Amino acid sequence: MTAIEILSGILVILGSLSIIVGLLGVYRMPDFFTRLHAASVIDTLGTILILFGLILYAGLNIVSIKLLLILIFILITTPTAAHALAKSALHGKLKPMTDDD
Amino acid sequence: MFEIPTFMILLSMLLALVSAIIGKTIYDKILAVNIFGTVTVLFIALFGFLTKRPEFLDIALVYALINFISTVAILKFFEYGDISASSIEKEKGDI
Amino acid sequence: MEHHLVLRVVARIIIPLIMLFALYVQFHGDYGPGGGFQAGVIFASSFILYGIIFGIAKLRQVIHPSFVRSSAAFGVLIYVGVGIVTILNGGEFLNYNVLSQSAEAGQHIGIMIIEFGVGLTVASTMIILFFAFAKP
Amino acid sequence: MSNYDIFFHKISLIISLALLWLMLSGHYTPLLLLLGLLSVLAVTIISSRMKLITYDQPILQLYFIRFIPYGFWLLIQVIKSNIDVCRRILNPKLPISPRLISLKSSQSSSFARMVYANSITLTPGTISIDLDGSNIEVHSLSLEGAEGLKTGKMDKKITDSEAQPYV
Amino acid sequence: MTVVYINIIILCLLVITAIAINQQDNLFATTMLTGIFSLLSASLFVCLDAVDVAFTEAAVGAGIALILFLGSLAFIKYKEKIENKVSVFGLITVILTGILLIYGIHDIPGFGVADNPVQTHLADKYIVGSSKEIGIPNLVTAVLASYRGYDTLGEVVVIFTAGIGVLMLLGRSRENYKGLIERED
Repeated sequence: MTAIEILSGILVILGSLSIIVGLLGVYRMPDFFTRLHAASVIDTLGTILILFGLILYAGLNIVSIKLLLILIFILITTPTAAHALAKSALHGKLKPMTDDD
Repeated sequence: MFEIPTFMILLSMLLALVSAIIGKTIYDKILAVNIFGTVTVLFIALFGFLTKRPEFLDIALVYALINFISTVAILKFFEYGDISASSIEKEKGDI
Repeated sequence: MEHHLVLRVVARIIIPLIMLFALYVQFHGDYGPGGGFQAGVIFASSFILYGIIFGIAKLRQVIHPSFVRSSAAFGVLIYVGVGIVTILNGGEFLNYNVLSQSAEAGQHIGIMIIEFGVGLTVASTMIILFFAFAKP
Repeated sequence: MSNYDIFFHKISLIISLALLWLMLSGHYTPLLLLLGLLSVLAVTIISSRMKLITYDQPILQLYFIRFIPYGFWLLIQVIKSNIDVCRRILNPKLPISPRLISLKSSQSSSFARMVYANSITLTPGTISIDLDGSNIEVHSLSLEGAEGLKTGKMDKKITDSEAQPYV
Repeated sequence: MTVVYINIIILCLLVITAIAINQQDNLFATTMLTGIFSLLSASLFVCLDAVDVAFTEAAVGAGIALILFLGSLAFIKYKEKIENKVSVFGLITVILTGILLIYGIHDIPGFGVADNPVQTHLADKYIVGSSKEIGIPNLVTAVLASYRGYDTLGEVVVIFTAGIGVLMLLGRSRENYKGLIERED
């Protein structure tokens, strides 16, 4: 095992940990809008870490380029979907919980 | 070396599935499906490396692109009660 | 969805990418996973995304339903046509060996053309289904 | 948008689609390259038929290049705020104070506005829930996230990237 | 070995999803869970090395099928009509079939064993012959498009027929259609 392989393994494990943390957040958060924040941890940190770890492991070839494309597509589409979801929840009479002090 | 993360991802699939089942509002369910899609993309990518055959990436790529379509369709359906309501041409300068 | 600015901008970026990806799947069925069926579905889903976001009326202006109907039939016709050409060239129905001088090249050509026919039919049928299910 | 601009955008769409094809393909035989060229042209024709190119703002796939330096800055912000949100989730007391704030976006093009809204969503802890004209409604998980956005640093960076000369 | 465990876990998740789908009475939630089911089955196909099938499932299940479900939901009500009647006859039939199926497992050859009937007749010929006779790397495409060209033609015709059937059921008549276009313009 070279240093790069170990590094990529660590990144992938951290990524999957962060996915579990995000899902834990989905369970713990009190209302829908706060759950969205927890879900965006999965979409960003989990995806970035895992795919970046795999890119490191694969080296520079067609596989890593495809992984990079997957990463870019996910980073474009998931925030859009989250935004649309939040917007339509807001219009669907779902009041966000706020505590303005 | 990719075994542990793969099993962790399977665990998170289970968690996402449970949250889709117990989700109170319909939006929670949509969110869970969305999460499930992302997790599946990651699972397929990881599995390719686990079995040393990273040629499944096209499937992950399809999911990354198509998940978006289904989410948008669900939301549109939810707002209009129909997937294809024609938009009235009131926005000329916008897009 | 006229008030969804973000959705529309992202759709404008992503629709060409989906279409190109579908064509990539179509033509690389010989080398990796994929082929006409999958490519047709992905290609149709880019049109469906357009229809969902910009409305069915605009989709109808881009691609007229009667055109889609004929192209669905045309795909089947391409497939059968290859079979008839092989008969005319002195082979059996759908025996691609006779399409070219060498058997292997003939197989290549035959598979590529029929995959195209499959893709055309599948994509058109999916768009037909979308048109049919969408309320005008 | 003048005819010249539309032509320019079509060329840029063709270039970026061709790059995408080369990245995806991995087989560089003459037949597949020819098919790739035909596919790129077909997609461009369909996109212009869909009027994806001809409205006021470009879809200009190469437009992304302007935002690359911003992307790296955003990546650091995303990781920072991720750590913050993870800490809040793992804290047994769950120290969150969700709130709604309203922001002004100073960008002029809808593409840059989309980038702004999506960047806000991409950083966990803040989600843009409505984009109406130049007003962005943001739901924030904590006071710090809201304060961070109100300084307008992200807004300014995007506006600067947008104002760069043509790529 | 790991792959076998992964298969088992995914199958368990599939069962959970199926039971959950059965329990829902809101059809919209059912549709959501169906999306999850399709994502899971694509993962399962990936694990079983059936890449092309997984690809099809990915393209059809996640995108089109969900949209068509939603499209048909627009025609009907969201809530399922619940009947509390338990049919004894049905229950007995299901249990008997289940017992028969479990009994039938004894006869099935082991999972992935080399001398299964499936792998001894035609598979050899395809695997050995396709590189010589057809010369393309993807065996599945070679089988589908060339060896089984008739089958694929049949499939395409089936899809085409399905499209025509939907058009006959839901498509509007031509006159109506023209009127619509004019109104929109």
